[in-house]
Amino acid sequence: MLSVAVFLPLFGALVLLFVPEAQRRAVRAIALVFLSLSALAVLLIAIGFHAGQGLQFVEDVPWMPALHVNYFLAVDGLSLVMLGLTALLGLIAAIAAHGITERTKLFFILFLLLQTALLGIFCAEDLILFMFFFDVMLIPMYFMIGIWGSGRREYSAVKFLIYTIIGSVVMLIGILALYFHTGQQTFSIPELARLVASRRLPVVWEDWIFLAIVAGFLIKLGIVPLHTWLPDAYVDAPIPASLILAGVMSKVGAYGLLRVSQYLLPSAAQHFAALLAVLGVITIVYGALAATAQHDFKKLVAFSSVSHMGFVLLGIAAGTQLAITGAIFEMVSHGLVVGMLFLLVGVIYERTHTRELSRFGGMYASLGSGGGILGFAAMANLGLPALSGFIGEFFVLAGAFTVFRTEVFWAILGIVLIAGYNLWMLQKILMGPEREEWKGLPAINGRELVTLVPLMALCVLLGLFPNSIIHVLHLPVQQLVAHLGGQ
Amino acid sequence: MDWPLVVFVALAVGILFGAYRVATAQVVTHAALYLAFVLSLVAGMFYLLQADFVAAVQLLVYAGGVMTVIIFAIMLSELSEIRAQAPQNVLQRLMSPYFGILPLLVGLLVFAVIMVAVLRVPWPVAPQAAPADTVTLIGNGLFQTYALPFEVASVLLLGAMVGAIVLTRREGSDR
Amino acid sequence: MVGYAWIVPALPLAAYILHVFVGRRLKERAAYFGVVAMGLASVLGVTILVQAAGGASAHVSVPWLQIGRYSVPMGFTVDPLSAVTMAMVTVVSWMIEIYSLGYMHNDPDFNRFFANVNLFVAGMLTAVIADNFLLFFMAWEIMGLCSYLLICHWYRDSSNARAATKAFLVTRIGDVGLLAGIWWIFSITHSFQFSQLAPALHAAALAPAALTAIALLVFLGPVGKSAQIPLQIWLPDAMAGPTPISALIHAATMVAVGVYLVARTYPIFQLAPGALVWIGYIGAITAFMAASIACVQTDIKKVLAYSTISQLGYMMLGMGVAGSMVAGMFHLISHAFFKGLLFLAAGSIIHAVETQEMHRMGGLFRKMKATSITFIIGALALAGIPPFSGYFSKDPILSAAAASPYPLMFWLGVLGAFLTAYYMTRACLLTFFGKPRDQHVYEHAHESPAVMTVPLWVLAVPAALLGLFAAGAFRSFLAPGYVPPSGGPAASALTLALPLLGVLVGALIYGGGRTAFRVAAIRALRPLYVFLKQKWYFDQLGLALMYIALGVAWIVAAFDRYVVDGIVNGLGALAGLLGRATRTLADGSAQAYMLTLLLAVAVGLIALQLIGG
Amino acid sequence: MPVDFGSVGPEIVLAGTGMLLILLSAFVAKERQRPLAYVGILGILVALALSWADSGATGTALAGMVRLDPISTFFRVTFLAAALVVALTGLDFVQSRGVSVGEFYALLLLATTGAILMALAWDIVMLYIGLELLSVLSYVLAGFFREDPKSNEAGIKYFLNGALASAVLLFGLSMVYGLTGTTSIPGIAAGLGRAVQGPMAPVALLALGFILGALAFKVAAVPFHLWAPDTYEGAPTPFAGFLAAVSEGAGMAAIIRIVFTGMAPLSSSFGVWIAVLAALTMTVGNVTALWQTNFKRLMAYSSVAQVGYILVGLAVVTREGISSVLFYLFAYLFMTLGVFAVIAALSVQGQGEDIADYAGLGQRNPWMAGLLTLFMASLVGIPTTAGFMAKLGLISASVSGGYTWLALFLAVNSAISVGYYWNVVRNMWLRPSPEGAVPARRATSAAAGLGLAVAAVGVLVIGLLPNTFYVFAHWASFIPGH
Amino acid sequence: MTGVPLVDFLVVAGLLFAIGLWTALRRTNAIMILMGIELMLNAVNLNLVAFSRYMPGDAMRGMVFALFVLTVAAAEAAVGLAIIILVVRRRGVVDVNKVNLLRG
Repeated sequence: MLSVAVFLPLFGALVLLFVPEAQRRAVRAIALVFLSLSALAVLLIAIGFHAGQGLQFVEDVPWMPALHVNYFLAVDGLSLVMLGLTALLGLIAAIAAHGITERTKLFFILFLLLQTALLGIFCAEDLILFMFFFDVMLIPMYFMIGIWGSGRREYSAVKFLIYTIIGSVVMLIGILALYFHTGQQTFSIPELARLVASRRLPVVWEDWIFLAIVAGFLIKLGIVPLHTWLPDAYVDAPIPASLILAGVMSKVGAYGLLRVSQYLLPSAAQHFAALLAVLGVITIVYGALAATAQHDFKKLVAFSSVSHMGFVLLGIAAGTQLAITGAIFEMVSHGLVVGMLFLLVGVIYERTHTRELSRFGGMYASLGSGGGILGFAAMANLGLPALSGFIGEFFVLAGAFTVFRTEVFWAILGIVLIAGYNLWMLQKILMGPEREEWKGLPAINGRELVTLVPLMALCVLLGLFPNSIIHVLHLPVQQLVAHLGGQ
Repeated sequence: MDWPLVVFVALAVGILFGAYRVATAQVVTHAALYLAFVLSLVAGMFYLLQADFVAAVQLLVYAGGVMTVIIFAIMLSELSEIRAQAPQNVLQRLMSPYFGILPLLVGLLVFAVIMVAVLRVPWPVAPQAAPADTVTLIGNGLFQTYALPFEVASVLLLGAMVGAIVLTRREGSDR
Repeated sequence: MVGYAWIVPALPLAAYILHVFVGRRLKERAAYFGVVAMGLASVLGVTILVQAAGGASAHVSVPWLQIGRYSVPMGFTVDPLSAVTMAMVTVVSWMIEIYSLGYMHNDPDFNRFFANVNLFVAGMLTAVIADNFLLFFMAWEIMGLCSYLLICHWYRDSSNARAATKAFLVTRIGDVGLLAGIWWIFSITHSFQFSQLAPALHAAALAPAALTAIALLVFLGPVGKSAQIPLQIWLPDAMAGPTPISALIHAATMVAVGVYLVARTYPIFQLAPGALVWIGYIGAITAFMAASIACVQTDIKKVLAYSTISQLGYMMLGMGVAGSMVAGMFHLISHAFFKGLLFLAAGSIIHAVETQEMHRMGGLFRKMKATSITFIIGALALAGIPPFSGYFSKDPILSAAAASPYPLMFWLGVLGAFLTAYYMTRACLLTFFGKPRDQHVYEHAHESPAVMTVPLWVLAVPAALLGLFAAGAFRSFLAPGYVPPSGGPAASALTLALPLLGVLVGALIYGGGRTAFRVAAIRALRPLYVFLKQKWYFDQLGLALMYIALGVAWIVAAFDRYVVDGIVNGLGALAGLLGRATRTLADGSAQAYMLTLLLAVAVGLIALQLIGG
Repeated sequence: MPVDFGSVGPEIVLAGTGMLLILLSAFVAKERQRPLAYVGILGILVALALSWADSGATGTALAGMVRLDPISTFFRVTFLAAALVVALTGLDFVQSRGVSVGEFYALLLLATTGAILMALAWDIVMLYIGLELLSVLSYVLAGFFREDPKSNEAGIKYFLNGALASAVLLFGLSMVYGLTGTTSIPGIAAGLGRAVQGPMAPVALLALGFILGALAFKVAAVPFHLWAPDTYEGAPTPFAGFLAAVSEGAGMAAIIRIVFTGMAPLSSSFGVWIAVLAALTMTVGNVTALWQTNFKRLMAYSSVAQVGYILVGLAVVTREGISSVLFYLFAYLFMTLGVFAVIAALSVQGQGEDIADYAGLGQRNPWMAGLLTLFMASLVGIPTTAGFMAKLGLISASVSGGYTWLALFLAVNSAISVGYYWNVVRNMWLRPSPEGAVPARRATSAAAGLGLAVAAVGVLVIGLLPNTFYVFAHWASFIPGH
Repeated sequence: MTGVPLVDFLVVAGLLFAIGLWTALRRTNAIMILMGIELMLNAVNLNLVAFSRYMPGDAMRGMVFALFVLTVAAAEAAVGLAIIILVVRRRGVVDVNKVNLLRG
C-alpha cells in the first residue's frame, strides 16, 4: 500500500510521456488525477494507522543483498505527518501550476517525479534508499527552477544543485562510515537504532560521522552559514516549485535530522546540541533581519522561511519531548503558511506583474477576499494564536527554555522582528491610498481560492485542535527523546 | 689482449657516437644514415653476446627494412627544407622547451636515475654457459612457449600493413 | 447558570462567524443579530455575577493537548474576579455595540467593523474566564489582532495603517516578555493552570531574584497591553480608529486586561515583593506623566487617551501598594464605565461637529444637552470628585500608597489626581462653555440620535453611583477578610482636596473670558509646555529604536548578499582559475606533451628511488 | 605437445572476423560496405557468447601465456560489450564520412582483440604484444579520416606519445626480465619477492617507475594525460568512445596484471603513489574540463577525471577496491559510450561538436536530449543511474580501506564535475536553440538506435538493480596474492 | 667473453636509451622523433639480450622478447611513417609544433 502511494505519481509521469504536448488540459488533468490518487492512498494509510504501535505498513524487500541494502519502506507517526503534508502541498502546487503555459508536459513529468521522490524519502527506513530519494529530487527541481524560473534562474538552479550535491555526497560518506563502524552489515534505521540503544559507538568517530551527515541536512534546511542558495532558489523558482521547495523540501532536512543524525548518533547529537541551537537562533534572527530589509515580496517570504527553519532546528537541538514535538508541528504549520504566502505572491504577481513592495498599496479593495486571505496568512506567519504557527513556536521555545535559556531570549527578539516585517508587508500591500495602476484589478478567482482555502482551514484546525497531529507523534518523539537521554 | 673487451669498447664508442650524431645532425638524411650505422653496430653487439640469430634478424629487419622505410618516408615527404631550421638566437633556443635545455635535462635525469639504480646492484660479471645452438632454442621458444604472441604478432603486422595502406593510398579525392 | 459561563464568549463568537460568512449580503441588518447576542451575553453575565455573589463558582476543564507526559487541559473558571469583570465587559460592550449602530451608520466597511468588534469581545471574554495561561495568552493575542484590525479600519489613510502596525508591534514586545514568563514558569511548574502556578512556584523555592524576574517578565505583558511606561507610545496613535473602538478597546476592556492579568496571577506577584514595588513605581510614574501630557492636548480624543494611560497607571499603583488586587480591580471596573461614557460622549460630539479639535468647539452645551451632561458626569467621576465613583475607586489606592513605605508614589498619585481634575475641567470648559470659536462648527452641531444617547445615559448611572453603593460590597466579594491599608486622615484629606483644587484652577484659567490671563500663564510655563507637548520625547525614542532595527536589518541583508554569497561564488571562481592554469598546459604541440610525459616519468623514478618501497 | 588454442576461442573468432572483413572490404565498393559492419557486429556477438560460455574455466593456458580466471572473463565481457556499442552506434557516423566501413570495423575488431589479450596476458611478452596490437591499430583508427586535418593531428600526436610510452614500458619490462630471468607474471612475482629483500631493490623500483609511468600514459592519468584531449577531439567520435572505454580499460587491466600481481612484493610502495595519482588526476581532469567549449574535448577531460575515480579503487589495495574498480569500469563504459553515441548520431545529422551547438536541443530533439541528460546525470553520479552505484562502491571501498581523505576528494570533485556536466544539460534545456540550428531530428538508423538503447538500458539497470553486477564484480575481483 | 661484465652493457644501453630520449624530445621533425624512438628500442633490445646472456634462467626468453620487440618496432615504424606522410601531404609541414590545431 505504501509503495502504491509513493510510486503512483511516477506511474503518472510515465503515462504522461505518451500524451502529446498539445493537449495541455489533458496533461494537467492526468497529473492531477494521479496526484489525488496518491493523496487518497496516503489518506487510507492515515486511516489505517494506529497511533500506539511503532512502524506500520512495513515493506522490507532485499534490493542489493551484496551491499546489505534493502528496499525498506515503513510509516510511523512522524513519516505519516510528513506524507500528509507532501501529498497535500503536491496537489495544491499542481493546481496552482496554471501559470505554466509553455512545455507543460515536461513540467508535469518532472513534478510527478519530484512528488514520488518526496513521498519516498519520508517513509524510507533504509539509509541508502533515503540517500537515493534525497538525490533523485534534485534533478526535477533543478529543471523547474532552470526552465520555468525567473530572474537569475540558471545561476540559482546551478547553485541549488551544487550545494545539495556536495551535501549529499558528504552525507553519503558519513553514512558509509557509520555502516562500517557499526559493523552490523545493515543500513536499516530501526536496526541501527536498536544497536545504538544497546551500546555506543566510539565517540571520536561518532562526532566526525555526525558532522558529515548533519552537514547535508543543514544545507537542505537552509541554516545560516549554508543558506545562501535558498533565497535565490525560492525567488527564482516558479510559484509551484517554490511552494514545494519551501513547503516540503526544506522539511526533508529537518526530517533527516530527526530520523538519522539525532536518532542514530545520540551521544554526538548531545555533544553538538549547543552548537546546533546557536545556529538555529542565529538563523532565526538573521533570517528575520534579512527579511525586514527586502524590497521583493517573494524574497521576503523566502527569508521568512529561513527564519522559521531556525525555530525547527532550535527545537530539534533542544531534544526535549516538548521541543521536538513543537519542531515537528512547526514544520507542518510552516509548510501550510509558506504555501499560502507563495500562492499569494503568485496571485498578486499575476495581476500586477511585479513583486516590488514599494509599488503596491491600497490593494485591499481590489483584491477582494484575497486581501483578507493575505492578512490571514501574514498573521499565521507571525505566529498568531488559534493558528498553527503559534503552537509550533510556543512549544519549541517552551521545550527549549529548560535547556537553552539565553538562546530562547534571542529567539524572542526574532519573534518581534517576524511580527515586524509581516505587518510591514501587510501595510505596504493592502493599506494606504489606492494607486491608479491597481484600480480595477480582477478579484481573486475560484481556482486560486481552491488552493488557498484548504490551507487556511488546516491552519485554523491545527491551531485550535493540535492534538489531532500530536497524538500521532507521541511514540516516535518519545523513542527519540529516550535515545537522547533527555526528558 | 682481451679481445672481447676491445671489440666491446669499439662497438660501444661507435654506437654512442652514432647516436649522438643522430641527435644533432642538421640534415635529416645524415641522421638516417647515422641511425643505420648505429643499428648495424648494435647487431655487432648482439653477435658479441653470442645472440647470433638476433644479430642477423637485427641486421635484416632493422638495418635493412626499417631504414629503407625511413628513407622512403623522407623522400616521399618531398621535404622542401631538407635542412632543419636555422637555429634562432641562443637565448631563444635556451628558453624554448623544445630546442633548449629541457630535453637535455630530462635525458640526463633519466640516465642518472638508471645509473644510480643499476650501478648499486651487484650484476654478475661472467656470462652464463653459452647455449649450443641459439636458433633451435629460439625456434622452440617461438613455436612452443610463445606460440600465441607469435600468432598475434602476425596479426599485428597484417593490421599495421593494412592501416598504413589505408592511410596513404592515393584515392580519387587526393590530388 | 455558572456552569454555562462558556456560552458568554460563544455568543459574540457566533455573531462574528455570522458576519464573516453572511455579513456581506445582510449589510447593516447583520449587526442587529450581534447586538441581540451581546444583549443575551450581558444578561447571562449579570446573572452569573449575581449567582457568584451568592457564593457559586465553577471550574470546568477538558483535556486539549497531550505531549509526552505533559497534559494541557483547556477550560474556564468562574470566581468573583472573573464574574465581576465579565459582567462589566458584557454590559459595556453591549452599550458600545448599540452606540456603534448609529456611529458607523452607512460606513462602507460596516460589516467588517462589526465582525472585528464581535471577535474582540469574544476574545476579551475568553481571556477573562480562561483557567490557564495558554488559553489566556491565545485570547490576549486575538484581542491584539482585533485592536490592530480596528485601528486601521479606515485603511485607505496610510497613517492609520502605521498607527495600527505601531500598536501591534509595541504590544507584541510586551507579549513576548509575557511569553518568556510563561515558559519560565512552565519550565518549573510543568503546568499552565493558574490555580496550580503559585503553590508550585512556592514549592520550588526559587531564589527571590528569579521570582522577581519571573514576575517582572509576566508584568512586561501588561506594560505593553495597558500602555505603561515605556510602552505607552502606541495608545495615543490608536485613537486613529473609530471612536467606539477607542471606547471599547482603548479605554474599557483591552487595556484593562493587562491589569486583570496582574490580578489573576496576583499570588505570583505576592511571592515576589520586589516586583510589586516595581509595579507600584511604574504605575505612579505613568499616572503622573500621562496626566501632565493630557493637560496640553488640543484633540479631545488624545486628552481622553492620555487620561486612560494615567488611570491605568493608578490601577497598577493600586496593585503594587494595596497588598491585594481589590483596589486596582475596583478602579478598573469603575474606570471602564466612566471612561467608556466619556469616549462615547466625545464620539457623539465628533459625530456632530466633524472635528476633534477642542479649539474649534465651544458653547456646545446649548446644542447637545444630553451628551454634555453625560460627559460632565463622566468628567466628575474621572476627576475623583465625591460622590462620583471615581473618588471611591481612587481613594483606597492613594491611601494605600500613603501607607506604603514609598512616599514618592503617594505624591505622584496625588499630584496626578490634581492634574486629572485640571485637564478634565479644561476639556469641559473648552468644548461646552464659553463662546463658540468656530461658527460653522456651531451651526452644524446637533444632538445625536437616541441610539447613541441612550447608551450614554445607561453608562452614566454606574459612573455616578457605582462608588457609593458597590465599593464595600465589591471589596468583601472579591477579597473577603481583606483590610485595606489606610494612609491616615491627612492622606484622605489631600485626596479629597486636590481634585477640587484642580477643578478650581481649571475653571480659573479656562472659565469666563479671561484669555489674557490664560495666554500669560501659557507663556510663563513655555519650556514646560513644549516638553509636555512633545509627550516627554517618548515618540522620538520609539522612532530612533525603529530606525536602529531597520539599519541593522539592512546591514544584515547587505552582508548576506555580498559577503556570504561572495565567498561561495569566490570558491566557484577559484575552481575556474585552477582550470585555466591547467588548460594552458595542453597548448597543442605534441613535443610539449612528450616532454611532460617523460618529465613526469623522470620525477616518478626519482621519487621512487628516494622514498622507495 | 600440441598447442591448444581452444582457450582463446573468442579472441580467435574476433581476429578471424577482422581479417575476413579486410578481405571483403577489398572486394566490396566503399559505398556498399554497410553489410560488412553487420558481419563485424555478428563477430562480436559470437565472441561474446563464447566468452560467456566458458566463463567458468580457470587456470593458465597456452604455455603460461594466458590466464583464464574470473577477472579475465570480466574484462572479456566488458571489452566485447563496449566494442558492440561502439560498432552499433558508430556505423552511421563512419558511413556518413565516406570512408571504407569494412576496414574501419576490421581494425576495430583487431584492436579489441589486442585489448582482451592484454587482460588475459599471464606473460609480459604476451601483454606487450597485446598492448602494441591495440596501440598501433589505435594510431591508425585515430587518424582514419584522412581528409579531416584534426584526425591527422590526432593520429600523429597519439602515435608519437604512444610510441614513446611503449619504449618506456619496454625498458621497464626489460629490467623486470633482467631481475627475475623470466617473463611469466607468477615467475616475476616470485623473482621480485627474492629481489626486493636482496640488494636488487633499486632496480625493481626503477622498473616499477617505468612501468607505472607507461601504464599511467595508457589510462591517461595526469600528468601523462596531455595526449588524450587532442586525440579524443580529433579522432572519429565512435573511436573516441572506444578509447575512453576499451583502451583505458585495457590499461587498468595491465595495471592489475603487472603491478598488482606481477610486482605484488612492491605493493607497500605503489598504494600511496596510485592514491596521489588518483587525487591529481581527478582534480586536474575536473577543473580543466570546466573551461572546455568542444564537447568531445570535454568528454576527454571527463574520462581523465573518471580515471582519477577508478584509481581511487586501485589505491585501496584490497579486494573491495578491485571489485569497486571493476564495477566502475563496467558501469562507466555504458555512460561514456552513450554520450559518444549521441554526439555521433547528432553530428551525422549535421550538428556541430561545440557545446554551444547543443543549445535548445531539449526542444528540437527531446529524445536525444533526454538520453544525453541521463548519461550526464550518470557521469555526475545522480541516483537511479549507474554512476551513483559505481561511486557508492568506490566511496565505500575507500572509506573501509581507510582512505577517507580520498573519499572526501571524490566528494569535492563530483561537485566540481557538476559544473561542466550540467553545463551541457543546462545548454540543452534552458537555452533557446541558435538560429541556424539543425531542424527536428531525422530518424537515426536502427543500429544507432539499438546502440543507444543498449547504453541507456545499461545505465538504468545498473543504477536501479546493481546487485547482480556487484556480485559479478566481486566474484571477478579474486586476484592471487590479495 | 670473459672480460666484459654485464654492467657495462647496461650502462651502454642506458646511455643509448637516454640519447634516444633526448633525440625524440629535441627534434621537431616527426621522422627524427621516430629515429629517436628507434634508438630507445634498440637500447631495450641490448638490455634484453645482455640479460639473457648474463643472468641465470631461461636465456631463450630474452632473445625471443628481443625478436618480438624488433617486429613490433617495424610495424610501429611503418604505421608511424604512414601517418607522418599523411600529415606532411595534408599540412605540408613535418614540424610537430606547427601541427597544433587542437589545443586548450
